[in-house]
Amino acid sequence: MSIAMPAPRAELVSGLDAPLTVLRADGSREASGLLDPHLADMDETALTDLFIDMSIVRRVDQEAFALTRQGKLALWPPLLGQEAAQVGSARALRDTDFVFGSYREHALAILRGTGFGGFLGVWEGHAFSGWDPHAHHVATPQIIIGAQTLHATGYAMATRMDGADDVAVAYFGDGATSEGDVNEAMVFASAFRVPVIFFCQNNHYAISEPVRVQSGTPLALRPTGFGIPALRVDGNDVLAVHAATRIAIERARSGGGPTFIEAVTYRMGPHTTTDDPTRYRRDDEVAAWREKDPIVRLERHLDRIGARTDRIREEAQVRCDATARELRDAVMTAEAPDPVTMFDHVYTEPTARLERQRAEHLAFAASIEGDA
Amino acid sequence: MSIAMPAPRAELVSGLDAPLTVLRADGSREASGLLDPHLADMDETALTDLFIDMSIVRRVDQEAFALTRQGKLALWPPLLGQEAAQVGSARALRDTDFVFGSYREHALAILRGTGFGGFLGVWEGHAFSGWDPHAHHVATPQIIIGAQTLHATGYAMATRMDGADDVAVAYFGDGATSEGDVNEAMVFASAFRVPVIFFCQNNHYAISEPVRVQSGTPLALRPTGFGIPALRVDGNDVLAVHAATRIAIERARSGGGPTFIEAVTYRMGPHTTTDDPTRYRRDDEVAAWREKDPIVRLERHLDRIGARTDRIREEAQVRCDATARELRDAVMTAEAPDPVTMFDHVYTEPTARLERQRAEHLAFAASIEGDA
Amino acid sequence: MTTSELALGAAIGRALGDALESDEKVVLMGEDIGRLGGVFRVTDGLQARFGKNRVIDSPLAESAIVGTAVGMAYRGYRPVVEIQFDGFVYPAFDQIVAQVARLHYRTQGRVRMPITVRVPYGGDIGSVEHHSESPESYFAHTPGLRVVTASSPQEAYSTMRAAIASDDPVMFFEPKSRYWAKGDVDTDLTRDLDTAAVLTTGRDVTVATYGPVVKTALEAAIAASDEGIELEVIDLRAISPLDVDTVAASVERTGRLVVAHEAPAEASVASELIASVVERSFPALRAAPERVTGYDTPYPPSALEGAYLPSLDRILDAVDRTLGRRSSRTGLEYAGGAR
Amino acid sequence: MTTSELALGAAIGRALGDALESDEKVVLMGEDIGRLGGVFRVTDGLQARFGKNRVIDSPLAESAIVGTAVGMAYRGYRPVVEIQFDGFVYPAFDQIVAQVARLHYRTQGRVRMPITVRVPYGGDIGSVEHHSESPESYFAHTPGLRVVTASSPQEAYSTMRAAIASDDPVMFFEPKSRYWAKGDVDTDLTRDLDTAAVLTTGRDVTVATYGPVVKTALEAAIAASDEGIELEVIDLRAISPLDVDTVAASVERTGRLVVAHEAPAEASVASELIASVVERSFPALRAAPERVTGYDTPYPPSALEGAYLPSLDRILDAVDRTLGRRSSRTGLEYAGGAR
Ligand SMILES: Cc1ncc(C[n+]2csc(CCOP(=O)(O)OP(=O)(O)O)c2C)c(N)n1
Ligand SMILES: Cc1ncc(C[n+]2csc(CCOP(=O)(O)OP(=O)(O)O)c2C)c(N)n1
Ligand SMILES: [Mg+2]
Ligand SMILES: [Mg+2]
Repeated sequence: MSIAMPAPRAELVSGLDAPLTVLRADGSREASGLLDPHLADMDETALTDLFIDMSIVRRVDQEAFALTRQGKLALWPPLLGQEAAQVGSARALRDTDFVFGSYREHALAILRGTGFGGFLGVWEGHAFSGWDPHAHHVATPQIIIGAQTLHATGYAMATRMDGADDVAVAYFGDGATSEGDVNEAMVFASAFRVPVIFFCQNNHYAISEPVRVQSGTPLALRPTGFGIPALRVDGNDVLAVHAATRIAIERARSGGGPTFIEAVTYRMGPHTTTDDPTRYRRDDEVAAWREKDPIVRLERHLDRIGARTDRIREEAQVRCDATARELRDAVMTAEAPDPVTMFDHVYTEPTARLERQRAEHLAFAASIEGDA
Repeated sequence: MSIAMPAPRAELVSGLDAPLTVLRADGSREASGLLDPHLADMDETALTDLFIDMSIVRRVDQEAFALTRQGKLALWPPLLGQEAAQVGSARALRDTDFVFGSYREHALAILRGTGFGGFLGVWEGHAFSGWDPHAHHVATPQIIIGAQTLHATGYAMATRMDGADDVAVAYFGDGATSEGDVNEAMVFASAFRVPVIFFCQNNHYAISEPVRVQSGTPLALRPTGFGIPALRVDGNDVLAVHAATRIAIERARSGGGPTFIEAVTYRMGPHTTTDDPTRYRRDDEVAAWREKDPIVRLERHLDRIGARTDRIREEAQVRCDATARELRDAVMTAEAPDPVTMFDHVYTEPTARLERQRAEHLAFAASIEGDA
Repeated sequence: MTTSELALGAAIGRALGDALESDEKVVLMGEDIGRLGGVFRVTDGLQARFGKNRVIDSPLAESAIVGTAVGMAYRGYRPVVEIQFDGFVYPAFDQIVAQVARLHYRTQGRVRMPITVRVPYGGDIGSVEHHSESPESYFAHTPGLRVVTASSPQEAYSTMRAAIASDDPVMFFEPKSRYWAKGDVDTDLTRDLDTAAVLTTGRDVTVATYGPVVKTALEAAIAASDEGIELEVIDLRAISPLDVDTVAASVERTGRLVVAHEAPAEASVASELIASVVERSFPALRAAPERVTGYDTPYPPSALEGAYLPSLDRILDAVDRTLGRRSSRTGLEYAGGAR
Repeated sequence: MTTSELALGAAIGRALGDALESDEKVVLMGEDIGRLGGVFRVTDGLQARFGKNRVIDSPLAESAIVGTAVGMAYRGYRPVVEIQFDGFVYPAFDQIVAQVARLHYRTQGRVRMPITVRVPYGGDIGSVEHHSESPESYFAHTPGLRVVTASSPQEAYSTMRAAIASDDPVMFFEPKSRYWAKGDVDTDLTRDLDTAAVLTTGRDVTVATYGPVVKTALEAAIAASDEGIELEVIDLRAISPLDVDTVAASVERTGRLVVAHEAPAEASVASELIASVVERSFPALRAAPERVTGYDTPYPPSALEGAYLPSLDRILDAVDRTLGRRSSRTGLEYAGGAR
């Protein structure tokens, strides 16, 4: 045929041929003309912080996973393997940048200090939301795939109306890119040139579906069709992610409009604790990605630059253990809410209809208790 | 900022800098390495046919417009100015290729001989659908913007299941490109590599909104983000449209997958007969586009190649007049359906509930008549 | 004095303008609402007055219109978004029922969604498919939304102001066939989003309706009075939650109820009102409550809409049934009717 | 002999497999239905058996799943599409209510939409938000759709075969809390999509319900019989159009009606059934019909779902009310109840 299929173009998107990387799997540094300038201040202390952050995030994930197996949590969607993507991006934001995640971005809640009580309540079935979004600038978890990308875009429209330079960040997965909402979000973001970052964690699976079911071309190509530039980065390289997010943040803050980041990573665990990934993927694929572990990689790098990794590991361990204790305390002391609270907050003021239903419920509950 | 905005790339999409053209406004031919090979058989007879087709389509449009003003039709969305886009593409298809239009693609119905009775019944308020889609391989008109792009994509998936080489064509407007459905259609078309053509008539307006409200970049860039190649053509150049559609058809039929065509044209009339375009666009803009009239352009070209344009015009006139008579007859003899038909076809078999409502309606109607 | 004569559509425009004027967090967004002033000219002149940042022509995508409004509400705005016609609200359904309606609940009251979704609705305007629908029952079935409409310019003005001022999300269904109906509007009059209004008192039959059908019901009341029958016409105003108290109180007096709306009958607002009144006031009922609604078909082509819509005669026919008088159904095998 | 013991989910899988086997125009599409066999394993093994062209793992986009099914139906296919969970049906709402439901009507019967939309629905599985909803009332309000569910493996098998064979579009709500309930399935037994089934006959109170609540209602019948009260339990099976005849005939005998479902009450299937029965059988009613439904709140967090869902005790409580016996509401200011 006389017209060519789209060819990846460096002008449209960076990292299409190979995801942008600065840390190799062995911990050595790779030069990147694009990313390096944004990493100049990343000294040993900064790297140590990222290492500890990732370690804590992983530990929380492991603890929650274990609590699910023990029946303390009803469900858990693990982030194992995605620590660099989440921590690297989250740490490039300032506190007043508002993040809109899905259900797997636990790192956002952890790093922004939302506390475990509420945060884990969602997975205990006690609540739908774990924290005050306004207090932490983190939206409540979103389960409807892609819906939050529109919220982030609208939020970013609003920051512009305010004349503020806050940025909104939408986190979503590879599967989400197929939803109409995500594409409409790019239409609006591009049309209004709003300060939003579309942060796609391509962890290679939407439940059982490999990313090729969603797209035959790299996901980072998608936004270019909307006039939105994209950065495709090694999602297991915390520095690459960090630098890419800084670039996008700078663009957004200075009126440059939206940026799309595809962080190429891998979901090491099951989709959730009820999933059985052996039904749809091979062990050797998982093993290959284990080699690319984001935390090990940064640790090797710290080693290479002569940092005292034994001490850093030790400190991380202490912090992780403390966090784990805090987490388990929160879960162990959590109590299921009184059923009558199900009538709260449907509206900002009680309505006659719900007051009646609440009264019915209470009378019924009392009558049952009376019988017993 | 350190990453560039997407730059139009010839490899991704043809015609981005300037829409592909083969007929200049003055009727002279422009060479096109891409399109010319697909026009080799377009001799004087073929060109004459296109001229007559476009003339008839325009005449039908004018007649319907006039009938609306006379109160015979309730509404009419005129296609004036878009004759080349519609005729040029429709004439590149074979009869068994299935077309899914919106509400403005009257040419599809006219050229496929659906007849005026039913076709105009939609605009008289007598029916929602004017013909048997299966008989003509033309879907019923679609008012929900963009919905039909998914239907075309699904139809094309089905032709592949059949092992057939029929192609589905989705027609839609510039405004439609913002809808989630249109983008999801591209996701599916690309993922399953189906024989569908996305034919976008960019007539520069979605009611009052100029196309820049939808997109800051050319619409033909959009599909490239989905891995779908695009052709951007001068939509007022019937030959360019024809050739582009032939290219897309060949790709589709031979298993090459979807193609997106942006036909850059202009809606010369109001959005519908109830619209007042003077509220949102300037006369000089309209005047400039009048210079690019698709029918005049082909006529000039026929002149240039030494065709007997006086005779052609004459023949066109005769055909147009006959068509106009047929059309007016159809409208004048049309009768509003009996209200009781509103209960028909809700389901393929009558249901008890609707039988009861039908009986109620009839009893009520009879009682009213009894009173009167 | 703040009273002037306005058409219902213009009264809504006035309410929008006054809201934009009095609260800088109010923004309008929708298709064609800016330069064009909306396909019904309801927002005419507002973009010129308040600028493109507060009266926003959006791309053609309903889910995004509502979804970005959610984001704006997250940042303290009070977006008023327009869905151009009733039939185009469905692409936004997910954002409305799963996001707008639930974020306050989901966040235990921490995030408010003071969003108003304007939906011109209803038939009788001779239009094409998808332009004459009454989808309000879908939203009435959705916890977390307030669903309201208006039957006069005054109601439209005051209810729109209340909707925009509400911290709850409000679906505002604008009766488009009544856009051109004129009436006095006092911009100082306030309204709540909870209560129905008894428009005519009458001892025989309660007729509860809303939006465009209120006018028909009032005409029916006049026609009925010629035969010595008194109708108590109630303008529900709030479609959800319904003001069942007011209707039940009326039925306690009349013992008879007719509910009318343009939407189809099945699992509708009329079904709900009847079920609620039966629950509340069963002993008072002297006849089976009656529904006068659109039939359970898609809204038909406009040439047929006259027969589809609740008409004065259909309402009177239902009134007759509740009174055990001869009606069109006499002879049909119905077991209902008066006892 | 074609009878075997199957769980309800497996019975649906068997129906899908048998339909794929017997009609080459049947295709399945949805998220994760292929290699994984669906998140509930309902389609387990079908892709291996029928290939990737007939059991299609689709991209993650519900509107496209339904919208492309429309295109396939245009070309003579009978697509069976899966929406992974109840709460994810809303992005497909426009394609379902404005396309699937209407194309037959729109084209005056020329284009058929023999599409089955499978929706695992309902609560009581301890899951997270959006995974426990009962959105069937939205579709019951939509003319042109058939809405069905099933309460046992046999019903599930036979109704699914009927749904796929129907030339009308069918929303098939699969009671996911019952997926693991076992029962005998005779693959030769056929079912229609129109009729309710009387499961227990009883003279005192008619209890009409469907899907997951049928089991609870049957348990209530047993509990009631201990107190000498006879319940006539009706499995509605068809949610829309409802088989009002069967329910009304029962109410003509019992004079009392309780309607139960998990969905919220307002403008729901329960509202509809009560309004319809009141219209049909008002003189026979000896007490106000009662609803036992989800409350008019979003489906709550799972720790609270026990109190939200219609339970055996809530059904018995409603039965008591219709009988004028002491109930939890005795003392509350309700005017309903027996007369
Ligand atoms: C609208 C919608 N459809 C379907 C689902 C069910 N579902 C939950 S997660 C998921 C896969 C999401 O994949 P991806 O976007 O890649 O995110 P990941 O889980 O890999 O982080 C699906 C299909 C949902 N939550 N929402
Ligand atoms: C889902 C939906 N939203 C809104 C509308 C109202 N509407 C009808 S035509 C139109 C503009 C369409 O513009 P475009 O896609 O460019 O097609 P054109 O009319 O120019 O042919 C709009 C907004 C609609 N029909 N459907
Ligand atoms: Mg993923
Ligand atoms: Mg246009």
